[in-house]
Parts: sequence; structure tokens; C-alpha cells
Amino acid sequence: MREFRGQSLSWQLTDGVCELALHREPANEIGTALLAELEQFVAALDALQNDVRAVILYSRLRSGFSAGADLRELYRRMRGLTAEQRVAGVRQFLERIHAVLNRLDAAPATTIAAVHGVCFGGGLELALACDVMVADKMARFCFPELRLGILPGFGGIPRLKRDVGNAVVRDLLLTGRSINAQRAHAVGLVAQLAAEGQALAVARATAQQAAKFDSAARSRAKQFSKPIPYEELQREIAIFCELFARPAVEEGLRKFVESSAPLPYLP
Amino acid sequence: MREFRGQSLSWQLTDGVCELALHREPANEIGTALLAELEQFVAALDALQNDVRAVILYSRLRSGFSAGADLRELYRRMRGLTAEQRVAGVRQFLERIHAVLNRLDAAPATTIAAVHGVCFGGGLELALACDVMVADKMARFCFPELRLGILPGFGGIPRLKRDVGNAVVRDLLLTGRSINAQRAHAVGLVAQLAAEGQALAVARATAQQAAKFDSAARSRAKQFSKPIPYEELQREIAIFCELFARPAVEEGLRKFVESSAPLPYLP
Amino acid sequence: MRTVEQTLEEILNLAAEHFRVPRGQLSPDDDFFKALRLDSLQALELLTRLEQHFGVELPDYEFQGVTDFRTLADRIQARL
Amino acid sequence: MRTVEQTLEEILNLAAEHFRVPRGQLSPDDDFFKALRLDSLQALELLTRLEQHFGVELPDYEFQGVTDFRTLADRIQARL
Repeated sequence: MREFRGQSLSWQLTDGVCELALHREPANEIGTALLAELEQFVAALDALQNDVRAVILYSRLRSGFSAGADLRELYRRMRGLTAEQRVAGVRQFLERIHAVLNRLDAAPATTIAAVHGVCFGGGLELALACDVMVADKMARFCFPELRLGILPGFGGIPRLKRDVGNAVVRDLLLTGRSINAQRAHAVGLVAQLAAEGQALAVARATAQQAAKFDSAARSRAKQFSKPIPYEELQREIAIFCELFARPAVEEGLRKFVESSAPLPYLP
Repeated sequence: MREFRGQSLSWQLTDGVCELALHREPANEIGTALLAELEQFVAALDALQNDVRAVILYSRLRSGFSAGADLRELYRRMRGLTAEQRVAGVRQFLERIHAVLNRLDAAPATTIAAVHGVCFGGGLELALACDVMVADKMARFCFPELRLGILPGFGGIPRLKRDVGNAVVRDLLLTGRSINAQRAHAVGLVAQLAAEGQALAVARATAQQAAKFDSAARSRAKQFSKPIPYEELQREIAIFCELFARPAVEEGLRKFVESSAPLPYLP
Repeated sequence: MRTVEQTLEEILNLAAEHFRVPRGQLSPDDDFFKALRLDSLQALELLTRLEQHFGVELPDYEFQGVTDFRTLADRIQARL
Repeated sequence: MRTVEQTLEEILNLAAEHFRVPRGQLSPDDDFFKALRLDSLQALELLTRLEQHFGVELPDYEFQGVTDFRTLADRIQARL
């Protein structure tokens, strides 16, 4: 299969470059629907690995790359369940998204996230699994999870630690503030800045370049230079589930879901 | 011996500061000639270790610090050899340059690379073995190896990983692009920026300061703070040799050597 | 170095320009979320444009904590 | 915010000044590697001066991929 058109995302492979567009309204929230199509995508990436030399992930929505986990769905699903059932459900979801992001992380192709608008929580975790981040100057990055009594659950902390100094990790995690693209570029998280609306064009030029390289050299160099923190990723799931079991989290999610504040991710 | 004048480099020791000038035309390409004089230099550094408190590496050539490995020599030497002979030859060269860079890396003196112009491939790997990098604002840094179907072979990835976040490593390695001195400074690779033509002057002031410190404190502090990734360095040699054995590499080298493009390192 | 009055003036100009509200309709004590009719995405856009214009960083919790332009000017002034 | 025409004008001025070519001799559709008679070091120097002047980063592969000043202006504009 050289192309896929789904409900939440679509992709197509042309001349060695696979472009994956996220288009789940309102802001590419990552829930069961998007997850299922991401699973199909990484399976296709494996099957096509001799043909795919570079991958671009981007969003077709005005709102941005992704606002993160689908908290509305999460809240809906957890209501009426026992604490044990909730944790079992969330653990299963996390195991699935980790499997997807680990495969993306280890893909032999060069993977590029072309980011604009919001890149929050799970959206940032998806971008962090890619090799190279290109960002529109208006993009913003954030780990708001502590506001909900949890921590990033899609591999965020282990992967952020891989990319930036620990002081930056603590800044983002412990204040929950969002940083702009210039700051993300300055600390090394973002490789290239693009003018407004130009992230995809800049990512395409980079993908064209990466696709020129010899496949064996590219994949061996990536494997050698990009460590995947599997052990920490497993520990993250355990800590997430431990925090998630507490009643405070349901209350935090309820407030978030019912909020109509201008910055709803801020409790 | 307090001074040395060679074909490819010269050095002299004055008041505890050893200045090493690279001057092999056209761009301090690192081949067997420069390697042999670097070996003599690190041996002298050992012998003089009670007298050398700081070291400055710089280039006397207009083109820059170093354009990297001598690919013309490499191509010349490999022609007519069997694949096995080629790999054996390149492995021996890599073992020798690694021994030099490991000794420079571990030298008890404070080592400063004063960089201007091109600092590419093996040139960047030489600078990365030093403690402190001072850069002229016009300097550029690059790992172009993937363009030739190989990866940096003089310890580049393990040492770059020591100095900057993994996102920066992947940006440089997987796109092969060159970054300017401001970007190298922003991500922490370069410690100090100098005006055009002033890198050596800035490095000298830094060397004077470093030379004031108590030797035992300086060398123990360096040893404690600067890990040398010996195991990864060995793995790098193995991966390089594995990639180097493929016919695509000879073809890539031939194209490079025969190119008359304005940016010949770009395929 | 800007005075806080200059900062306030620049904020009002920037807001009027980017959110297409006549400058004369905005006053320092307006609730800017309401005066500019900002949704959550536009609030973030305003934050980013202010950060770019003034060359500062303003954490969301400080931005969120104010509503009128005058207090916003104080918060930005504290970072200049 | 610069228009692409302003960007182009600034590129031509910068190129003329740094490579000592009369500004009148350079036109937007010239092959700049040829018009400025750039060797590989000078090409990198031009890239660095453009990056410094515009406060952007322009990867070599994008710079290499163009020859005329007009296309170069477009590439830089996409980063401003």
C-alpha cells in the first residue's frame, strides 16, 4: 500500500518520501481512533521499509500539530469504572501508543516532524519520537500534564531528556508553561525554524536531502547515534498508572473537560 | 623539545601554553602526513606534561580549521586494493587517529580549539576532542559523511553526544547540513564567539586564564567532569569499517574527488 | 529601555493590528480576552506575538493571571 | 516583515558589497555562483553572511539547490 486515507490521518509515499497528515478535528487529539490509524501506519512503514527513505509528520488543521491525548474521550471512558478497571484501560492504551512511538523512533528512515500551532502533551511526545523537528515560528510546546495530577505518559520525559539538558526538562515539566518555537530552537529541541505557514515546505526540502543518502549509512548512523530509552519508557508507564489511580485525576479531568476558559489546558 | 616545525603542523611551548598551528594546504585535510605529526605531538605532550598547562589548536590557513579527512589520499590509496585490504587499511588509520584523539581528550592540560572557516568532518572531530571551542563568527561546522555512504569515523558521534543534546546530533548527522558559529554557540558546542579573525586572540586569553590554575586541581577536575566514551568509540570504528566495505563508498569518493562543484562536499 | 507606558502602547497597537480591532476601541483597562474576542488558540497567538515583539518569554500562568492590558504591560515590563 | 522584493534587494546589496561587484552588474535572475565568481569557500561565506544578515538558518542543500538570486530570496523568505 502506497497511500492511506483515514478518518484521523492520511499518508502517501512518493519518491521515497512518506508524508503523513494528521487531520482529526479539532486539534489532532490522540485517542483510540487516531491511535488505531497510527498503528496501521507503523505497520505499513515496516512493510515498506525498503522504499521509505524519509517521513514527514504534519497537521492539516489550523489549530496546530496536536493538542495531545484525547482527554474528553479518556474522561468519558473512565466514568463508571472502578479504579482498577480505569488503570487497566489506561495501561493498555499506553502500551499501544508506546509500541507505536518506539517503532517510529527506531524506523530506519529519517523522520521529520513539521510542527505549527499547538504541540502539547501527547503531541509533543509524538514529535519527540521523530529525528528532526522543523517548527513554524508561531508553534508552542508544552507538557501540561502536572496540571491534571499526572505526568506525560507517551514517553515524553525519557525522550525530552535525550534531546535537551535536564534544566529544560524540569522547566517544562514542573511549571507546565508553554515555550515558543524560538526558545525550543535555542535549546536544541527544534532543528530548523520556518516562517509562518512554511514548516511543511522546509520539512520537504530536508526530507529530499535525507532521502538522497545511502540507506545503509543512514539507518546505521541513526541507530548508532539515537539511543532509545526503553527501560525508562517502561518505568514511565508504571508511574503514570500509579498517579492515574487517584481520585484527584478524575476531578482534574472533569474540570478540564467542562472548562470554557480561553486557555482550557490551564486549570 | 619545546618546539616543532613540521610539514603539516608546528607547535611551540611558551610559559605553560602550547600553541599548535595546522598548516597543511589546502585545508588541513587529515591524511597520513598530518596524522604522523599529530602522533609526534601527543607523544611530546605526554613527555612535557608537567610543563604544559594549556594547549591551543588553530589553523594558519585562510580556508579554516580543517576540512576533515584527506579523501583524495584515501581514494588514491584504496584503488586497486581488494575490499579486505581496503578495510584493513582504513581500520589501521582509524585506530591510529583514535589513539591520538583519545590522548588529546585525556590530556591533563586544558585544550582549546580556536576555530575559523571550515570545521568539517574529521576537523570537527579533532575540535571535539578539545575541552573548549572558541569560534570565529564566520566558522561553519558539519558532518558531511552520510553523503559519502559512511559515518564520522574519528570519534565524531560519541563526542558530539557528550557535548550537545541528541536532537542536535541527529540534525547534523542525518541532514549533513553545516551550521554557523552562532548556532554552534547557541546549542553549547562552542564556548565563546570571536569577531572575524579574532578566534586565536580569544583562545590565547582563555589559555592564559586556564594556565593560572593549580595543575592538580585542573587535571583532576577535567578527569572527573569529562567522560571519554571509549566503548562507543570502538563501536564507531566497527560500524565505519562495515559501511566502508561497500562498493557504493568508492563510487561516492570518486564523485567527490572528481567534482568541481562550488560546494564539492555536497553530492 | 521602554517605560511601562510605552510598553502598554505597543501592546495595544500590536493587539489592534493582529486581531483587526480599531485601535481606538481598545483601552488600557479592557479585559483583553473579551475586547479581542480571543479563543484559546488566539490567546496563545497573542502570547507568542508579544514574546516575539518584546523579545521576552512570558509563562502562560502569568499571562493567564491577568485580563486587562495595563497589568499585562506590567508583567512584560518585569521581563524587559 | 520584509516583502520578498525587499529580501531580494538586500541579498543583491549584500552580495555586491561583500564580493566587490558593482551592484548594477547584478540582476535577480543571475546565476550567483557565476556572477560573483564564487569558489566553494566563498559560497560558504555568502551563506554565512546571508544567515547573519537575515537572522535565519539556511541549510546547504537548499542553498546549493538554487543558483539565481530570485529563488534564493524565496528560500530565505520561507524562514523569515
